[in-house]
This record gives sequence, structure tokens and C-alpha cells, in this order.
Amino acid sequence: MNTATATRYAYYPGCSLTGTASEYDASVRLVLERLGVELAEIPGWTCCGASAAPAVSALLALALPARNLALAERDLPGCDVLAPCSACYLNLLTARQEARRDHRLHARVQEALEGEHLPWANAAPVRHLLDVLANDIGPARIAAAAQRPLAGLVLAPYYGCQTLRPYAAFDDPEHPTSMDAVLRAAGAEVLEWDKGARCCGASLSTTRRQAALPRIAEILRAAAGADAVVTVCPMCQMNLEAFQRQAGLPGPVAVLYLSQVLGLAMGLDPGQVQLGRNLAVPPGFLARLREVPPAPGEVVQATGTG
Amino acid sequence: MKRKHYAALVVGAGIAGIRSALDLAESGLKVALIDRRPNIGGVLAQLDHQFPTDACGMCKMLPLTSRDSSSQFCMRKGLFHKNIDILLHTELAALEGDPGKFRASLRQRSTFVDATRCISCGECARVCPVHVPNEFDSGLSTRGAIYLPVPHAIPNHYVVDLDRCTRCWSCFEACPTDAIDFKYAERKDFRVVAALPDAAARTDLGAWLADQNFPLVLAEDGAAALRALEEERTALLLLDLAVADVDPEKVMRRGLELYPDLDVILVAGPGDQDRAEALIQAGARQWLARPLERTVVRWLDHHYIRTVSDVTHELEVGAVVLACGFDCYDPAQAGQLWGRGVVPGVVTALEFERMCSGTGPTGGRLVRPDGRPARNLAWLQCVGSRDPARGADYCSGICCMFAIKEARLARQADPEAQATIFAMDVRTYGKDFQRYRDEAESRDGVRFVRTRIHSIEPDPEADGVPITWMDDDGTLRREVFDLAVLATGARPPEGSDRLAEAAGIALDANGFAAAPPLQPARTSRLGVYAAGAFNEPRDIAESVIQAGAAALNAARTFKVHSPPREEQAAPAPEYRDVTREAPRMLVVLCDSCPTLRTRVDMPSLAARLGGLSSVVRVECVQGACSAPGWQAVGALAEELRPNRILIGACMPYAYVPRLRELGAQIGLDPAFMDVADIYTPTFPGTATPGTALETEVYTALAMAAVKLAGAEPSPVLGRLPVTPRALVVGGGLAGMTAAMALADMGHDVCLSEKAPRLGGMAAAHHTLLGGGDPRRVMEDLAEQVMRHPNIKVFTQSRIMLSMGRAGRFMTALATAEGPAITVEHGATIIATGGREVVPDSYGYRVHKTVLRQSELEARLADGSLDTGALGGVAMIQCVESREEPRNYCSRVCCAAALKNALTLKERNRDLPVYVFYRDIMSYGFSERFYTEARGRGVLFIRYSPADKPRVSFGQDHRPTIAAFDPVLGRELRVTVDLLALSVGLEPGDNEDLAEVFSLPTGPDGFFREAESKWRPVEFLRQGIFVCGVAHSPRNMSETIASAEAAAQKAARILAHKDVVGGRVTAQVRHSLCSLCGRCVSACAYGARRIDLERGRVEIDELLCQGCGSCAAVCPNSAGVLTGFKDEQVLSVIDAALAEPTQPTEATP
Amino acid sequence: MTRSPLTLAADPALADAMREVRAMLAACMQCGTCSASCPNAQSMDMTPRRMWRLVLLGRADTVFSSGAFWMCSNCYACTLRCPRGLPLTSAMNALKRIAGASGHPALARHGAFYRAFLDNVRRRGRVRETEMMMRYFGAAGPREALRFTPLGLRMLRRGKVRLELGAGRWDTALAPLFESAARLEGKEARP
Amino acid sequence: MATIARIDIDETGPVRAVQGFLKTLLARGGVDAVLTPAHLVPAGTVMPTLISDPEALERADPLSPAFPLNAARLVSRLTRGSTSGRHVAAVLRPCEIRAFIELVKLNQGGLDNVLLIGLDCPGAMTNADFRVFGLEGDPLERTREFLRAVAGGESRPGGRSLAGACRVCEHPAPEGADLILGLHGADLDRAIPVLGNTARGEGVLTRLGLPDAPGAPGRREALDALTARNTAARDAMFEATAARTASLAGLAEYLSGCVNCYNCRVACPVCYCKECVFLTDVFDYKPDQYLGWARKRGAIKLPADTVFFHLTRLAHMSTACVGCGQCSNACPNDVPVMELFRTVAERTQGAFGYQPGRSPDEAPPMTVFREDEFSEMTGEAH
Repeated sequence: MNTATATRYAYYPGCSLTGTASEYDASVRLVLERLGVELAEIPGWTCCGASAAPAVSALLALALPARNLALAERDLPGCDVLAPCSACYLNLLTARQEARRDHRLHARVQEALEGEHLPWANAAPVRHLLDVLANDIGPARIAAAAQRPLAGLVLAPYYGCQTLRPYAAFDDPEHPTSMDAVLRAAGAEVLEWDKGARCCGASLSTTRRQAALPRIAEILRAAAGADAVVTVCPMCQMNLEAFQRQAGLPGPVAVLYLSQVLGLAMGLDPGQVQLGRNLAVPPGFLARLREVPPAPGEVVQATGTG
Repeated sequence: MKRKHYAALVVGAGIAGIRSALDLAESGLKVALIDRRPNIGGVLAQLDHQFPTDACGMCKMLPLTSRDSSSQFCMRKGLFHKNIDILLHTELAALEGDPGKFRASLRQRSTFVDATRCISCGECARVCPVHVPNEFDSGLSTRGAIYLPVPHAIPNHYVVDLDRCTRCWSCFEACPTDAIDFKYAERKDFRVVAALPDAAARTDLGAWLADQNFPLVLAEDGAAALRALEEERTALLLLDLAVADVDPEKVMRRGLELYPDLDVILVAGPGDQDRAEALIQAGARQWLARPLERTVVRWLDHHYIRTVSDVTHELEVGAVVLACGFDCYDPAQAGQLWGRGVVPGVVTALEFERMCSGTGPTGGRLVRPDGRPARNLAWLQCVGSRDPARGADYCSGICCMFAIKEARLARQADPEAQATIFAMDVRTYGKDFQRYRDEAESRDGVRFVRTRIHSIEPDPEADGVPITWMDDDGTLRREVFDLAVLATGARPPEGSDRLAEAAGIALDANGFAAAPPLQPARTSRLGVYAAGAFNEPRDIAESVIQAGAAALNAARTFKVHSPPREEQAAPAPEYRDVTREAPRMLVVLCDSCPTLRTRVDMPSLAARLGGLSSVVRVECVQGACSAPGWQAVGALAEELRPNRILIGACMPYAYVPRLRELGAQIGLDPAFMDVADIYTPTFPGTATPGTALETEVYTALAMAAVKLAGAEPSPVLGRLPVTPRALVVGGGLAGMTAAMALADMGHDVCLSEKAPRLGGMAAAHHTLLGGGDPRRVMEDLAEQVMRHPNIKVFTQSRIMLSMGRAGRFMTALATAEGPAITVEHGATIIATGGREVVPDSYGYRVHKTVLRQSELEARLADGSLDTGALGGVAMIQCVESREEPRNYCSRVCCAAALKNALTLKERNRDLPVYVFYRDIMSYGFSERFYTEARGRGVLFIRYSPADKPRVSFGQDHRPTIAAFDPVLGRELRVTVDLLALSVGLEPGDNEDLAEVFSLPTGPDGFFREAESKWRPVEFLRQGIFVCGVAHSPRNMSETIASAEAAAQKAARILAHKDVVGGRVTAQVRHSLCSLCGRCVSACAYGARRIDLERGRVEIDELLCQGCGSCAAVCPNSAGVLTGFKDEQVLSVIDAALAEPTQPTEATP
Repeated sequence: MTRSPLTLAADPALADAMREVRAMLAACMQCGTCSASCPNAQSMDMTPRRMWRLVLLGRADTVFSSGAFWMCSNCYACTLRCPRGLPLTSAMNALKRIAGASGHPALARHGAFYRAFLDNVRRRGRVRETEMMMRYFGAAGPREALRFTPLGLRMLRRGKVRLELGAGRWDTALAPLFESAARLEGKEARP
Repeated sequence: MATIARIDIDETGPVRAVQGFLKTLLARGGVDAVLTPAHLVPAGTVMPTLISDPEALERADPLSPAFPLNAARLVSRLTRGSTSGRHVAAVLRPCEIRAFIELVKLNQGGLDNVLLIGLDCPGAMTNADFRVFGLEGDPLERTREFLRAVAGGESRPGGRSLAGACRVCEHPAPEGADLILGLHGADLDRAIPVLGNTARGEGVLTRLGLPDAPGAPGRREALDALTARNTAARDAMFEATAARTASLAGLAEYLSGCVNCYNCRVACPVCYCKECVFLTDVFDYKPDQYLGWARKRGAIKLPADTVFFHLTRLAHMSTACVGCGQCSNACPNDVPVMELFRTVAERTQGAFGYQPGRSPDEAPPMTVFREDEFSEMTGEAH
């Protein structure tokens, strides 16, 4: 685990964040900068294989993410690898964990990477954005940076699957809570619900839409009491925001990335966190956001920063 | 300190510990019994109901012979035995030395309540402001920081939970008898020197401790501290490592030099914590963080009181029995997984048990959290068991049965209750369990659903506990229950790692005590034994057996290794004959407690008592329970030489041993003494006002007085000399083990085996699940038996006739060689085993491709089976088993199947092996092998008894097995080369033996023990014991345990010169008896029979337990109980009734 | 599902292909936790439990004709909850892999998305989502494309979709890795 | 269906017919003697008599309204521990049979060597009444008159009331008998049906060679009517007695005439003790004790223990009480003992679902333990 002094991370945005989830990427970079965290993008990173590689090649499923870990190790030594995308995160983490568990596997992956003369010692820890926010940075620093706390806003923390499972790296994989403190630090209220770790259907929304829709509907219906659902994964974000009508939702439900929420709380305007790219930010949510009082003088005091 | 000597130390006073202790005590050995809890009884203190009776019945463990040595009341309330010393709130701190002469250090934590003063009035608990969950009710109710650990113990004293106590002193002030002792006055002897360089810290500490009564010296530097230390004796040195002028270590060393028991407490900040740690190695007690907070007051208070109140006991013990039981898995360890804390109505099995209890938080009603009746109930099995992901690759072995029991209890409590049990396998592997389960299903409508419930998700919409599961056919079902009961499994007891370290034993991978194979009671350390569930989760009956085995091993160790000690056997007390004397009664009233003194006019009470015709003197004594008070009683008795003594005091039970001593002192039979409780009516809250109270107290005394006046000396009956020899019937594993155990303890043994050679069924085993060489074990054992000088073996012998009773039997043996011989023996052990069933089904004996598991095992062992050439092997479990007429589980067949399947897979990895089963009974640690077999690719296919596998044979005799696979929802057909049948065990020819020894057998032909849980190796008929498969199917390890337990029971008789019954036994006045036989039917102990030849009712004084049922049903007092004569009873009633409250005249 | 009896006929080729999966699942005790935990079990034509059973019985034909494993969304709930600690999600992926590699057209169609994706990865280094989707539609057929049209338009409006055509900076970055992986896996495939 | 034969009645009347039946029984029924009520010579008093000479049966009169004692105890003496192989037939009233079965359960008699011939009971008179009614004129004629009056539904047959116990008797049919003389509803000028009620009874009946009867027409109706009438009377009696004895003071008043003569106990057929506890040393109080009581209460009635005596007997025997009424019959001071016993027995027998004398296979209460009973007291169930 990083100590508070290590504020530099090897940043692995992943393909989605360069495409459909560019708003996630933008807001992550902005927010972490404000929190005094340096993100050094892994030079020459490539795709982690997403959910496709394991379904096609067992070796590629590990070698693709391992290649990126090897790059980080070589070019950004000593840094933890930070991934905001849960699918990327899990692929990276799986490569790391499986190679640690099974040294023959490690050797095979090393062999695959040999063509590029890329050594991989498997030294760099893999961290999810949420992990870093909740545990390295911590609610206190977030609260301190939240100049425009989202008082009165009720948010439903949605973790998705691959953030939590199967490794249970930083949270309870059945009943996660790590986002609660982060959202509270942003001044928001947290919706008590039990769908935060439910599956959104993932790529089934592409391959088997009808199978995915009930998942999406179940989650969004349960979020009825919240002003918005907060995600930490582009896949979840896409599923929850793009298929609301097909899933039979009566009205639109706002779905935001966690980094966007934090950005808003830090006083960034919706444009800066690229709220306009979200597929589901109903006007009602924007109105609620405007109700949030502008930063008063005595901002929530940071407590016990230690 | 002088060490007290004991033959054995038993750690853990749950059911197994009590059983071990009693077993040892009854064979005349001194036992120290300790428990870390403030009460005895373990988990059973909380359980009111046990299957199969659905009642408690723990008292059935009490000794039936030499009954006067022990208390004879509810064992959940308490246990007194003259050979057992009980230390509660006590842990084993260290165990040094060798078997036979271990040195044990025990640490006893103080309860801060003086047991000699506490009258259990409850005033303290009433005023305690603390409310914390009450462990006894599994947290369903609350208690204070001063509380009764169990509501029913005798004597029952309040204890202080120091960690929860806020030290508000309310209880201290409320206590009418000054029983609560926080050592306030003694604080003036607890001098504290605080070396704090920081002035503010000194000021704060001074202020905080101002009214704490500790002599406090504040030193600003090291030099001042040294001066203060040398000045006067100091108990505690608070030393800040920031003192600069003198090296703090020097201060510390000087302090310890002056006062070796000085507590040195360091104060350290982030910079010098490492230093502090280092100094702790050098003698400091602990360190506190700088700056000191106000909480240091509480810390000091607790530290002080522990230091001055806790005591250490040093014992010398011959052997140690660890019986620490198990803890229930805490589902909260899995967070909210099972909805704990978030879904109301999710309870653990133990909580449910408390709800079923009449003394529980709901008074025995089953209610939902919202108060509505709970009717639809679910049990979730394997919570924390059979779950390698949660560190339990074992089956807890008990949960299936307690779930079924609870389901039946629920049904009893509310006939409309619906019970559903969610389980993967329903493990009803114990004796009679299968029928119990069948009854639950057929009579009580309990529904069994084959699935494992993974979690309970909260659903605010649901009116209750929503449970989702997947049915066999793949449909997802959801039902909302009023209560969901988590059948939480067994885990090693809290602190078992500490205990293991203290006792110097190894734990296994699961955290239980590691046991060597086929030595079920052993641990890794010689002389230290494991009883009960401490080395594998077990149910009550098996725990009791295991406890017996541990007791035997402990006794054997003591016998072999302990240095002979000159035990001055106390001579039997001589009592003078007072039967011809007119009653002269001394009445002593204890008036030390103000509750009595202030409410009752003692002189007037004394005067009224003096008016009773037999009373010669009434005296008041201060604190009869205290040593000086008791001396005063003794002095009065010496002076007056009365022939009746009545003591009015509190808690009569506490006086039993004292009366015995007093009797010996003044030569008066304790039957002529009694203690009447005169305090209960005076307790706050119960007291009736004024003269009514006095009358109540008077009546209590008068009743006791008239009863005593009519007392008759009752000589102990049934003293019968013991023939020091045991007859063991059966020379298999059980019989040989029992014989060896008894022979090793110096008893003669006669072993009868009907076959030409020793060995029995176990000799046919080639391999064991989990490794080991059973052949070797059996051959060695047989050789040892044959060679043992104390054992006489008769092979090819048969029992023809047996007569007599415990202590002296005469048995005739027919032998092959010559004429019948007669054996005289004091105890009998039946170990006749059983045999493997020969099935009629599935083509056995028709096709050579069909084998029994034992035959497969043999062929695998002798190499006659080429596993490489096999194309497939199938096994069918429960063949002709677990359904009428053989409706029981044989326990060994699943293990045999797993063993053979694993061997097959080991030899041919790719060999398909199919096991058709109903429930895999891999209970306890054998679950691991089930996991392993699955892991190696053995396919398990469940079938139901209504739709058994069908086997057909091809031209080549290859069997094809067709069965419905519930998971696939369709029929499955496999064609294999071999079909192995798991056929189970059946009893040997028990009926003849049952006839010869007048022993009962059960519905399946196994011998019927006295009581399935509490007396599993005994018969109602005293002196005859049963073990091994003759009792019920069991594996080799379990057989050994039962054999050792039976040997211990036999040794209990053989160890004494004579067998002694009880003082209070029934008698018959034959001249009045009409021989109607009602008393015979009413006797629960089978102690009475009508002797048709002599035309009279006969009583066996050893069997008679003096319960009085016979006297109650006899209409004309032909049946009487010594010590409870009708006249006495009538006089007592007289004394109780119609004493008008009138002013008493002056004493004449 | 047919109710005809299931006979365990030996089918060496398919059973062999599934051997790896069988080994992963061997310790399964059919408790059903996976199936009750699976968010997608309702969409499968057989429950995971039954599918695992068939895998263990070597019934490759039934397993692959069902294709329930394609419904796995990699949520890892089963993996997490399995009391035996079995890697069930990995087993699902393994089945997908075997199906894709079988060369059977019916099976191949299911795997089209994954192959299109990975093909894009191979060629581009980083996934170009738009390009990848276009290729997927090409393989999956026009109806699939039509299904996505409304979404595509919405995303286009939001600027989430960019049509990047032509060569990209990372195009050849993964070529060596894919080659060596193919070589290694090919090597291993040979006895 | 039970075998039914008939005893034809000629002009000599029903008693003679029954005597003829008993003679046949002695000759062909395999019995060595018959125990039956018979008139003693010359006084005509009716007493149970064991007859082995057929001639002596001329005096037998089981139909007489005399009921001097309950013969169950006598039958128990004839059967207890008998190994002689000789058999006895006993002609008994229903309440005698029930009492005998109770004694059998208590090992005081056996069923092996006795043939129980039960009477459809027309009721009986108290000893005092029978002395007035039965001893004048031809005794057999008096019996016939009595039977006619009863059959005619007269409430005071022969000008006398039936005994109190008989007026409230709800068991007028001898259910436990081997053979039943079906008097109820029979035309006593023509024939008495004989019903084989057990296998043994039917076997004997077959051997006797009596003419077959088509059935016992009218018997069921007559029994039902009688039972209904008596049950109503019984309930009224319960109510009255319960009211009188509701308190300890009421009970003491109720029993105030008791002189501790113990006649009721001696007359009681189910009081089987060899020696009553009230005759043992238990109640041998010391003089001091009496004086003590007197001092405590100011005054004490003597003999002491009268209420206690009855309470004890109720405790011991009420579950076995068959309601024969011999206790009241025996009381010199007309204490209504039967009424008290029956009222209490109604509750104690009801508590155990026990009906004394119903079957020898039912164990008496208190000798068996059933876990599920009295849960309201044991607190096992809620």
C-alpha cells in the first residue's frame, strides 16, 4: 500500500477512456490533479484484452494486460498502476495475481513478452481509481478539496462487478462500502441500497441485449430514491445510461462517473467534467445541481488529516 | 506456594469436561475442573432441548452408584462431587513437567463479588446503568456490567464484567451484604509513583487521580522518581521515557530491584515506542501512549483491580484433559452476507434455541422481530461449514440434527409452524437419527430442500426474510420467511491457540487439537488428552464417549506415570446411634446479613422456635458461611452434643460438604442435620412486611425442624464387594481395546471371542481414509492382548449364562476345548461388533462384476484388480440401508466409497468413477476426502429412495446403471466394468446375548444403551457396558473411543472395593403390599420387579435412585422411601399450615 | 430439454476439448450457489449448475449446443461465492474459447463479437470502438447493426463516437505479442 | 357381528329361564362352577353364591334387584393366580365387570379362568329398600314384578326407588362381558337374547346349542333411552354435588356425618389394598399432636382425618371408580359418598381420558408416562 507521500501513479486509461468514455478520462485527470496526485500515463500502453481475450485465448488474456504492467515497470518504476476502468483494472490485476500464484504461468507470459524484449517482474501493484480515492487519498483530503459540497444531493454508489470481484482487493465484494465515504466527503448523501454490487449485464448488452435489460432495469429502479447513480466503470456507465428506455424505465435516471461527481463538488463546472457527453443526465438533475448552494465561507472542515 | 495434587486437570466444564471429570472422580481420583467462563455447562447451559427426547436430560449423567458423593440435582444448575474441585473464570496459563507429574499454572480472574457474601438478590443488577447484549440469550436480551452469567446456577453469584463496568459504584452502594469488592480501601496500599517530566501531564494526572484513593507521588524527573521509590513500598511505577536526567531504564531497574513485583508502565510517544517495546522485554509490564489521556484513570483502575484480585493457582496433576468444546461460527465474520444486522429475522441456531426456551427472552414463543408470531421458518445449513472459502473444509457434524430438532420444536411450540431446511446433504449418520429425520418429515411436515443458500439479500418490500434458491429443475424460487435460522457450524473455541501453547499441544489445520490416527483421545503431547469436540466437532453422545475415552487415558497415565503418593484415606466416619434418643435439636440461625436482621425480630423468632418440642437450644451466629461462623457452629455442637442440628441460613446447597465434616467431627450422621433457607423471603423485592415475614421465616424453620425430628438413620444400603475382574465379550477392535485399557490399569480381564482368532470386522480392513495401516494396528493389538499378563483370552467361546449384578457377576462360558467354565467378574463389556450386510439386490452374487466395497478394497489391496484396464467403476450408496427395515446410516460406507474411489483415481487418473448416493455422510473432518474425491473427478449422482438406480447387465456381465439425475433433470445411464455396493453394517447375533444378560436391543438389533446422549456406553442394568459396533455402526477411531469410554465405566466399578448405593432408597413393606405392580411400572430405573416365586416386590438398591415415584403411586404406603416417611411429610405439612399470626407469649 | 435418458457415450474429441474445464470444476458438489447467484441464469437455457454437471459428465455436445456460457457477463459472483472456491468465471471463458476455436459455424457466430474485438486489438493496439463495432456488425449481420442504430446516433450526437479511419499510432504495437502468443499456444496444442 | 342365541321363556318366567341357561352352561359350557346371586334359604336374602351342583341353581336369581355387594372382589379371589385349570362363570352386573377389570389391571385377578356373563342391568335397590321389597312373597315372583315395572318405565319399580348410583348410571350394558344377557328391550314373556361379546363368549355360546335369535330387537333403542335419561340425571347430580363441596368448609359439612367406620372403603370394589394406609402407623398420632392441634385452632373435631380419609381415597381410587354406589349403600350415616366420588372421578378420569373397566389393556393413569400430556402444566408446549 502506498504511503501518503507517493502521489504519482502509472496511469492506465484503457481504450474506452480514449473513446466512448472520454469524459471519464478527462474528469479523472482533473480531479486527481486537484487532489495533488500526479498521473503519469504509461507510455505506449495497449489494450488489456477486455472481456474478449479470455474468451479467445487464455494466454493473451494474461499477456495483453501484462504487457502494460511491464511497460509501467520499465518506464515508471516504483509507481502503482492506476486504472479507472474496472474491466481494465481486473484484467491487469488478474495478470498480476495469477502470475504471482503460478510461477509457470508467469514464465509463459514472460516468454510471450520476450519478442519485444520486455521483461516483466510483476512488481507494480494494480490499483483501481476507487481504491486510490478511498484509501490513498482518503475522504479527508477529498472533503478538503470539495469547495462546493453537493449538499442535499442523494447519490447511489454503483460499483459494478469487476471492481470488486473476484479478488476482494480493497472492499467487501458482496456489500461494498468504499464509495460511501468518498461521496460523503463530496458533501452528498448516500442512498442505502443493495444493488451497488449487482451485475449490469456487461457486454451482454451488446451480444444479448434482452438478457442484459432486466439487470439494468433492476439496478436503475432500485436507485429511484437517488438523484444520480455514480459509477466507476465505462462498461457499467454505458449500460446504465444507454439502455434506460429499452429497459422500460419510466423516466431518465442520471448516471455519472465518480470522477465527474467529485469534480462538481470541487467546483468544476459541468462542462469541465464533460457532463454533456453523458447519455443520461436529465434536466432535473442539472436543476438539482444548481440548487446546491455555492461554496460558503466555512467549507466543511477537513478533520484529522493526520 | 504449596501445590495441590490432582490425578487430573480437566480444562473446560462443558458437557465433555464434566463427563471426564465425573468419570475420573467416580473411580476415586481427585480432579480439578476449570472453565474460562464464570459458569459450568458450556453451550449446553443455554440449550433446553436435546433430540431424540426433545428434552434436556443432562442429569442422567450423575453417578448412579455412590450417589452420596455427588449433588443430585439439575446439572445445569450445578455440580458438587467430593472428588471434584471446580475453578471457574480460570484458564490454563502454563503446563510444565512430564506425564504423571505435570505442573499446571492456572490463572483465575476475579469476579469482584465475594461468593461467601453474595446472596444473589439482584439489587446490584437493578441499579447498574450498563446495558450490553446478554451472551446467555445469545444477545437477544441485555444485561448489566454486573450480572448473572446463567440464570439457574446453584449457587448463583453475580459477577462483574470489568471491561464493561463504568465504576459508578451504584452496585457497591446497593449491595445489602457488602459482597462487591472493588478493593477501594486497599488502594491506600497501592502506591503509585509517576515520573512525568511534563508539568501539564503531572497536573492532569494529579487532578484525575485526586479522588481515586491511590497514594500518588508525582516526580518531575528520574532522580525524584528514584527518591520516591526508595522512600516507601511502591506498587506501580508510571515512567515516561522522556525523563532526561536519569536513564529511564535505570529507574526501572532500580524499582524492580527494590520491589520485584513492581508494575512498571512506560509512557512513550511515536519516537520512543521501539524503546518501550525493548524495555518490556526487560521487565516493564506495558506502555501507554503519550500524552496520557483521561482514560488512564479507568485503565489504572482496571489494572489495579486485576492485579490485586486475580489469583494464580499452582497444581500438580497427573494428566490433563482438554475439553474446551467449540465456538459457533459467527456469521458476522462474513459481513452482511447472511443478512445479519440488515435483515430482521435472521437468527443463529443458538439464538433460536434461546427463543424456544421457556426461560429465554421470548418465554418460549417464536416471534418475528416485529412481534408477530413466526410461523414460516427456514433453516440454512452449512453456514460456516463445508466452506473452504471460509476456512472450514470440514463438516461440523451437528448442525443437520439440531436444525431438525429445532424444526420439530418449532412445530411443537406452534402447530401451524412450517419448517423448511435448506441443505445439500442431510447428515443423519448417528444412531436413530434417520428415523428422527423421517419422523420430522412425515409427522411434522418439515420440508427439506436440496440446495445451499448462499446469502440473504435485504429487501425492504419483503414482509420477512426473503430467500432465493435454485430448485433442482433449475427454476429460481423465492420465498419470504418469518425467521431464517442460520445453522452455524463449529469452530475451534476462542483462545484455543493460546491454550494450545499453554498446554504445549499442536493444533491441526482446522484449529482443533491434532489427534494421531486411531488414537482419538490423544494429542501431540503425552499425558494431555482431548475430550468432547476439542479435536473434531461432535454431537453430545459422541462427545460424552470421547470424554470417557479421554478420562480413561488420563486415569491410565496417572496410574502408570504418577509417583505413588501416600493418600491417607479418610476413615469412614463413625456415627453414634441416636435412634433411641429423644430428639434434641440445636437450631443455629445465621444473622450476618442485614436483610434478615433488620426485618425480623430475631429474639422473638428464637423464642418461637424454642417452643418446638424437640428444640433444646436456639443460637444466633454471625456468618455461618464464614470460617469463624462455622467454627462457632462446631463449638456449639461440641458443647451441646445434640442429635439433631438445624441451621437457618442462605443457600443450603453450599453446606453439604460442611455438614459432612461436622458429622465426622461430632459423630452425628449428617442425615440428622439440615439447612433451611431463611434468606430468600427477606430479599428486596420479595419481602413481605413485618410479622408476615417473620412467620414465613419461622414456618420454613419449623418445617425443617419437624422433618429432622422424625428423621431416621438410614444406613447406606447395597454395599457389595467387587470382584476385581472384567469380562469382555468380543475380541474385535472394541473388545481388545477395552481389554487392553483395563489390563493396563491393573485389572484382570477375561476376553471371550467366538471366532478362532482375535480381530473381528476391523481385521478385514486394508486401508484407511486418510492413511494408516489398519492391518498392522490390528495385528499388533491382537499380539499385545495375547501377551498381556492380566488378560485371559478364550477364543471359540460362547456365553451361555450370566447372573449377578454390578460388582459381582457369574458367567458361564462354553469353550471349544473342554467343559464350560465359570467366570466371576465385577463388570461386563459387550463388544460383539457386527457384520457387513450381504445384499440381495443389484445383481450381487449373480454377476461377478458386482462387489461389496470391502471386496473392492481387498481386490485393490491384493493387486488382483488391474485398474488400468478398467473402463469405468460405479458405486451405489445406501444399498438396503437407511430405509425400513434397516433404517439407519452405517457411517462407514461413504468413507469406504470415498476411500476406494480415491484409490482408483490414484491408480488411474482417467478412470471414470460414478457414485450414486442419497446423502454423502462425510461428517467431521472426513469432508476433506469428499472434496478431494470431487476434485479428482469422481462423479457423484444423487438419487432418492423412491427412485433408486436401476442396474441391468449386458452379455458380458457389464453393469449399466440408470438413474435420474436431479441436476440434469433426466435419466443418466452409465455402463461400467465394476459395480461396488455400499451395503452398511448390521448387528451380530445380539439377540442371544441380550437374552443371557437381560439387555435391551433397539429396533435394528443393536444394543439399546441406557440413554442415547448422556449414557451412550452404559445399560440401564448397572455394571454392563457396550461399545463398538454392537452399540451402533462406527468407524475404527470411533470404535476405539467407545471402547475406551466403556473401559472407563468398567474401571469405575473395578477401582473400588465395593459398590455403594445411595442413602435414600426405596423399600417395600411386604405385609402391606398387594402386589398390584403399579410401583414396578412407575420405576424409571428398572429397579423394581415382582418376584413371582417369593410373591413380593424386590428392589435393587444399586439401581434405585431414591426418586420416590414408587412411594407416590403406592396407595397404602407399602412402598416407602427411607428418609421420607409419611409421618414426617404430614408433620411438615402441619408445620407449614395454619400457624396463626398471633403475638407470641414470652418463652416459658 | 429432452427427457430422453442421457447415456454417457464416449466422445473423445469433445470430451478432450473440455478436459481443461473439467479439471477446473472437478470439486463441484452441485450445491447450486453459482446458479442462484448468477444474474443471468434466467436468460440461460440451462442453469450453470446443470451445465457444470454436463461438463463433468463429458457431454460436450449438450454443453455447446446450449451455449448458456455465452450469457456469462463476467460478474464473478459465482467465483466469489462458490463454497469450493472454483474458478467458475474462468471456466465460462474457457468454454467460450473452446467454442470459438471449434471452427463450427454455429458456435463461431456466438463468438463473433469477441473475435471482432480481439482482431481490432491485434491490428490497432488500442481498440477503436467504432471500427470494432462496424466489423462486428459485418460478421453478425445487418439486423444486429440495426439494433444499435439509435444508440449509435445518440452517441454520435454526444461526440462519444469518432470515426477514426486509416492508420493509427499503435497499429503494430501488439503484433509481436500476438505472434508469440499464437506460437506458444500453437506449440502447446501439439502433443 | 356377534353371535346371538336366545333363552326361551315359558310360563315359569324369566328367572327360571336364566336358571335353565346356567344349567346348560354347567353341563356343556366347560365351566366348573357358576358364581351368581342366589336366594339364601330360608330367608331369601340374595348373596353371590358359587354353585357347582346344577340342582342348587334353582335358587339362582341374577335378575333380582338385590345388590348387597359388588362381586368384583369375589371374582378376583376366584381368579387371582389360579393355576388349577378349572373355570368359573360369573354372572355380573356391568359395574361389577368394570370393577373386576380394574382389579385385573392391578394384578388382583385374572381373566384366564373366568367366563364373564354380563347382565343388561335393570338397576338395583339399596339394601334397605330391597329388604322391604324383596323379602315378602315369592322371591322369584317379586323379581318378575320388578322387571316388568322397569320394562314399563316405572320410576319406582315395586314402589321403591332404584339406588342412587343406578339412577345416574350411564353404563347399563356389560361391555366387557364374554356373554351378555340382553334384557334391555327384550320381551320377558318370550325370550332373552344371549349375545356372544368376545371370541371366548361366542365359542361357549356355540357349544351350548341354544336356538339362534334373529338379533336383539329393541335393545339398542332401550339402552339409548335409558342412558340418555341416566346421563341427564347424572349431570344434575354432578352439579348439585359440586356446588355443595366447592369449598373446604362445604366439603367438611358434606362429610360431617362420617364416623371413620371405613365401611365405604370396605365396600369399594376397587379399593384393593391389603391393608389400608389409614389402618397403619402413619395415622397413629401421639397425644401431644392432638393437643397441639387443639391449641392451634382452639377446637378440633374428633375423630380427626375424616375429610382427609375421603380425600386420600379420592386421590388413590377416583380414577378407578366404576360408580357402583356400594360406598353409599354401606354408609351407616347416609353420607352421599357415591355422589362425591363420581363427581370427582368425572374430572380425574377425564383428565387422563380414562374410563375404568373399559379394557384390560388400558394401563391405569399414573403408571404410565406420556410426554405429551399435561403440557399446560409442564410448560412444554404453548
